[in-house]
Amino acid sequence: MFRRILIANRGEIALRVIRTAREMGIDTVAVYSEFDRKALHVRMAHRAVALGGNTPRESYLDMDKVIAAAKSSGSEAIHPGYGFLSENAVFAERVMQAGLKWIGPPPAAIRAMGDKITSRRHMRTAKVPVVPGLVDPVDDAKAAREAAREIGYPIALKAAAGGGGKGIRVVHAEKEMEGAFRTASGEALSSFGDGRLYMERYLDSPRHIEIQVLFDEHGNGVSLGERECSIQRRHQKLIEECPSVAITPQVRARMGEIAVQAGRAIGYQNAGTVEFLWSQGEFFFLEMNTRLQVEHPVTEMVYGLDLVREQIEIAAGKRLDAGMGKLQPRGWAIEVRINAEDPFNGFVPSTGTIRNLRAPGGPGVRLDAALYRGMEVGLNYDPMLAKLIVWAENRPMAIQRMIRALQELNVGGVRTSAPAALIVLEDQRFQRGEFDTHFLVGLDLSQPREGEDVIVAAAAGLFRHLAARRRALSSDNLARKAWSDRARSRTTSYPTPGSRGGTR
Amino acid sequence: MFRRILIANRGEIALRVIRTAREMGIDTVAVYSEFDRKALHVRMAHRAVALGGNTPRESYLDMDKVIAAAKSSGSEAIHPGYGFLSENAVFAERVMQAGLKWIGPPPAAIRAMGDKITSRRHMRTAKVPVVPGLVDPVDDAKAAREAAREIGYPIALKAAAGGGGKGIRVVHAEKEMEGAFRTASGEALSSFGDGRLYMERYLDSPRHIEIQVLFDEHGNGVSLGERECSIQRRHQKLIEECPSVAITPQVRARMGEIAVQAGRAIGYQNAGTVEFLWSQGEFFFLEMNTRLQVEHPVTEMVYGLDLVREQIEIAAGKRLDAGMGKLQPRGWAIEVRINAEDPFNGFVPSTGTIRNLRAPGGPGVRLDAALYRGMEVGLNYDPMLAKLIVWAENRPMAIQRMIRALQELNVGGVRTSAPAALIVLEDQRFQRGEFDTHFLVGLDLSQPREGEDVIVAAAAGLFRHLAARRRALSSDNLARKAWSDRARSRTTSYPTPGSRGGTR
Amino acid sequence: MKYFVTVNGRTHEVQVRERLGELTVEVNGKPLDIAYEEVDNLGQVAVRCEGKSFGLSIEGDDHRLGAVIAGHLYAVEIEDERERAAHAAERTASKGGGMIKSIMPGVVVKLLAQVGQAVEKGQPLLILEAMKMQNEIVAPSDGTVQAIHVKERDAVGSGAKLLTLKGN
Amino acid sequence: MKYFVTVNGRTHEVQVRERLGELTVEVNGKPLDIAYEEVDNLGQVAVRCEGKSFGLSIEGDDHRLGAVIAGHLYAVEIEDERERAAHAAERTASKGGGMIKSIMPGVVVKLLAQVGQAVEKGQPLLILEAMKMQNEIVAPSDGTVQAIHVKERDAVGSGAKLLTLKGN
Repeated sequence: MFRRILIANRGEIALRVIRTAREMGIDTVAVYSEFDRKALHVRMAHRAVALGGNTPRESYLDMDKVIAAAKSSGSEAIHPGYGFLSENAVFAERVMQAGLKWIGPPPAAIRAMGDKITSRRHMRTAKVPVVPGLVDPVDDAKAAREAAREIGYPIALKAAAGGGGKGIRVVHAEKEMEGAFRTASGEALSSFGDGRLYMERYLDSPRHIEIQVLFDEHGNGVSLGERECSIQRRHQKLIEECPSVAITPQVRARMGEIAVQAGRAIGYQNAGTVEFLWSQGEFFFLEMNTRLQVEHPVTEMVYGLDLVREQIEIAAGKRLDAGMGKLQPRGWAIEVRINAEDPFNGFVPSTGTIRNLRAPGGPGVRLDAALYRGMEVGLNYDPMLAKLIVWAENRPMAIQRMIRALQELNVGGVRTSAPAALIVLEDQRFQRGEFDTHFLVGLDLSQPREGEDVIVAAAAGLFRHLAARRRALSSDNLARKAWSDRARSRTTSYPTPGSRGGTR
Repeated sequence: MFRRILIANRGEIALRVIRTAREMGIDTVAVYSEFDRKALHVRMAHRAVALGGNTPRESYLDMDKVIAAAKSSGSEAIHPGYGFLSENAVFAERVMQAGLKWIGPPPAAIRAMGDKITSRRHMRTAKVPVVPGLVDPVDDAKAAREAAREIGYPIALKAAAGGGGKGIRVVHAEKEMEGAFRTASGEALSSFGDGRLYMERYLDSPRHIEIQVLFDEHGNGVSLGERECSIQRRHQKLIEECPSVAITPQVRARMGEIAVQAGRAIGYQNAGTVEFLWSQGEFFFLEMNTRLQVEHPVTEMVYGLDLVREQIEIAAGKRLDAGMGKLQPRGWAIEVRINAEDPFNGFVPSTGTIRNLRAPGGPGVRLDAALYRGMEVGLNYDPMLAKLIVWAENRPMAIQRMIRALQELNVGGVRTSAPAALIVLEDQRFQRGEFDTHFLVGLDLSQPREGEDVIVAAAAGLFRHLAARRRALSSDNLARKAWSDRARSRTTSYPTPGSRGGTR
Repeated sequence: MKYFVTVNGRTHEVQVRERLGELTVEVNGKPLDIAYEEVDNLGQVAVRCEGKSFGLSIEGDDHRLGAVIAGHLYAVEIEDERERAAHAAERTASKGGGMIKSIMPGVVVKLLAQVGQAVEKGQPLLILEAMKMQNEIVAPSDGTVQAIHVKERDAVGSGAKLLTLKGN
Repeated sequence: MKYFVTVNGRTHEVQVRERLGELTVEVNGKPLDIAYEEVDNLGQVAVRCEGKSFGLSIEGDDHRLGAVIAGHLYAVEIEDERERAAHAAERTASKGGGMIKSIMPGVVVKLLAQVGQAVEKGQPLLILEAMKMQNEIVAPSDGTVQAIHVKERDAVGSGAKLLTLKGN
């Protein structure tokens, strides 16, 4: 087993990997941008190497810096988390060339699945069902309009090199194509340096169902059930479940087989996720995420394993445990993503400083976060602050438990997606399992919460009144100044000059 | 099902019950002493009724006040938690006489097990093995000395009416009997109003193993595996596990049968715990706790159920689910109690205000606590602040996970038992499963932690230096005064006069 | 002191009186039996009212705040009597005209209109990128672009002025 | 400024120098390359030193504090040069005599000795009840009870004076 690994990521996923590595007795090395120098993933790692800079490009996306950090810290392997360099085949190759183990799939497998057009070709060859659409990407709106006439509306436009919902637009009619193509292509160009889009049929009442797979280096592969990820907006998931109400044991077995078949076709190793669109009993290959998935915890809770541990052990050459393929699901797990955004204002990003934190607890509640009081939430990084996950004996109990946990949670200082998740979970249609990928977009979030308006009004009045009263107590300017100076100085950092040259 | 229940308790167990009740759609009513008026169990309940007073006797132990609160709030049942009135048969009777449901066993069953001497008589009749010792309590040290000659040293002195480790002393030789009897009897008198003690043989290398049982009102009873609670000090448990390394499937089945037999013999209903002393393959009935046990979460995590939900459903007349007796254990769970005490100073109580809180998170970690920033930890109540529980696939992984979780935890403002638990978990003997109930007492906690002394020294110097620097910034007395006034006023409460008459 | 507190679009008159160090509260003219206790200096408040208990998390400033009860957010605006009068006057004065502000922090990726250009309701005026998502900012009504307050590549904060539109 | 910092019974000399707003640290005469950054005003500190990273939780006052690293508590005492000199003088002066202080807050349940009484090492002097547990406070050495500073039913804080014992 590795003695030391570097985690080439930040936020909750960096901490997630650090946690498992600590439990395995592996020394952990964090990397960090200037912005993240007090971050929890840095404090919880055994070692930390500064990458400098504040943007992703200056830090977590800089391959040279990350590999140099791994070498200088004596790391033996790199875990990329998700996002950033996790699905970058060039990076994976460079890691290996540097004599380090890559805790992820082979570069060829990343490439085979990295480009959506290539991946669809691979899947067609491997007899994996794919969604009707064009195999080749289109370059401009005019070509898109022509192709759309053959495939038929509604059409999904997707970045050829994309992922994570960026550069995706659904076009319902020809007149929308021009504008949709422009923004989608622009996003794709800005995010991936490739403005080409590919097109496919947009399925009716589709569910997003994905299968977790694991492959070792010795030819063994298993599937670990499905995740239901249909509660999403602009292809950004908000709520995920394991298992799915839509999937029978027979369909689960069939999807699992096909997912393993898909992985085998491209020589997959390590953990991966095969995403399907499920529509009226049929399912179609969508894409494969060649990395750990954000929503992996729901699988962990239902199947009773630690996927990050499996990843590390596979990378270290271990065979998959013989019992792995026989693991039985128990109960139901749900995850809610806590994003820094304002769901009542079109989910626009929310920024600020985390003033207060109250973590939910009690039975069946797991919180994966790297939050801390005093943390600044800016625009440089992904808006996901935390993942709240619950497990219970069955779906109705899991829903009620998640509602209870969300009621306990408090993230002060920014607006979050939590109230929107609460509204979904309380919705009767969601509770009955009647939803598809359009559910969240169709939800009316403008309906004001009723009931406690008078209490809130009175409390707000008292809050302001008492705040004013306290200000009156600091009777003159001098006192006020001393107060604010002091408050400011209380969290100032005093780096010593020597440290500049070192690991900062 | 009940529409509204009152929870006659405080702290983490009140919150524990509130959590499950909320998930069941039941309205929750908290009660609180003056000291607890801002407590988390009050804020998380739907309703709250003031009991007044600050000591347990003035509040949570006052039967009249608690029953009046239940009636005035329209509650249909009372959950007593553990401690306080939970094992008080008179209270259970009075609850029922008031037309309320008692979420606990019948008063007769509480009585049968409440007095240890009576309970041993019952168990002998029911053919449940008991520890060698006297059946009748002794009144003074002289009688104790005489009886001890027959039973043989070492001897355990226990309060006839006791529980929770109060009024218990182990006497190794005759000369210690006088002093031990005095303090044990004094504690028993002060805690339970009954200074009588009973005596039994103190077993060699004993393990404390207990069996969780559930009985419904319809004659069905099941056992849900064992808990290992040998890591204790003065009969106060520090670390608990489910299952136990000492127990084979055969012994588990046999202990489960005997525990159910013990419950049946006294007409038990609801959740209960039968405690055994296990010594060299033999096991003896110790006592039955006729309530929810502090360490119930480890059973919940391994067997995948919610014991508080079962309690409420049983009280509402529901039959035990047919699958309940067939639940299979999965993996391993460990609980650590986070007490406000200083383990490096003889575990003396520690008091203060909770200044900072960092809850551990990630896979397999559960925190049951009612902690909040600003909470005062005094001497009026139990020193247990929180319970940290982990689950993992097997015991070595669970131990490593608990170590990791304890490393993440921070409870600022008081000293806690957490570092002692960490030392136990890191101990090779504990990891090999070689321990008994004397393990913790025999542990040398004086050994200083090595390794990071220089870092700590430097950080402490910088901490003081920067604090002094900040003080210098508030340049004169006036400014200092305004600061402290303001800091003080920021958390002052402003009750409105009308509220005095109401629920406060 | 009287406050006008708007919760979910409805304005409540909250009268707070202080006498001998104790506070009484009236909402919309009716006395409210409320216990309000701040737990810490981070907005955690224990509130009890008519037998019910609430753990509120309040944050914001004198004029706008958010109160969270059991996970649900109530957005609140507060004015005192003086502010209410001033705001009313302001609203009367600024009738017509249209300032388009950014509803999120982001970067202006592309301007799609010029000063003097006539635009239709719904027409894209500029593209704002935030969190790597590109968002079209569209004209809220027909009109003419009177001024553009940003240029391409500008980073703008939430509430920043983007364009001024002159209604037809 | 020089501090004498005692960690686990060993005293380290920590020299903190401030120059142009930056701090340098020497421990026992050797420069230490340490980055020390306070995360919040509640004692959370990010420390990096020689490639290693630490999340410290520090709390206490100028003279005694606790630092927690990865769950393990380091108890620390700090003196500056002036305090160190003063304390050294004090220690020399107070040789002999024995003040027995309470090591925990609690209630005096019973006094088991009287002023003037000769007691043996290990003999119970009083019973202190804390958290409902009764604890015997015993004589640390043979001697005579010179003074009793509490009476039965007194609530005492941690560090409160209980009895003065005069050594033989």
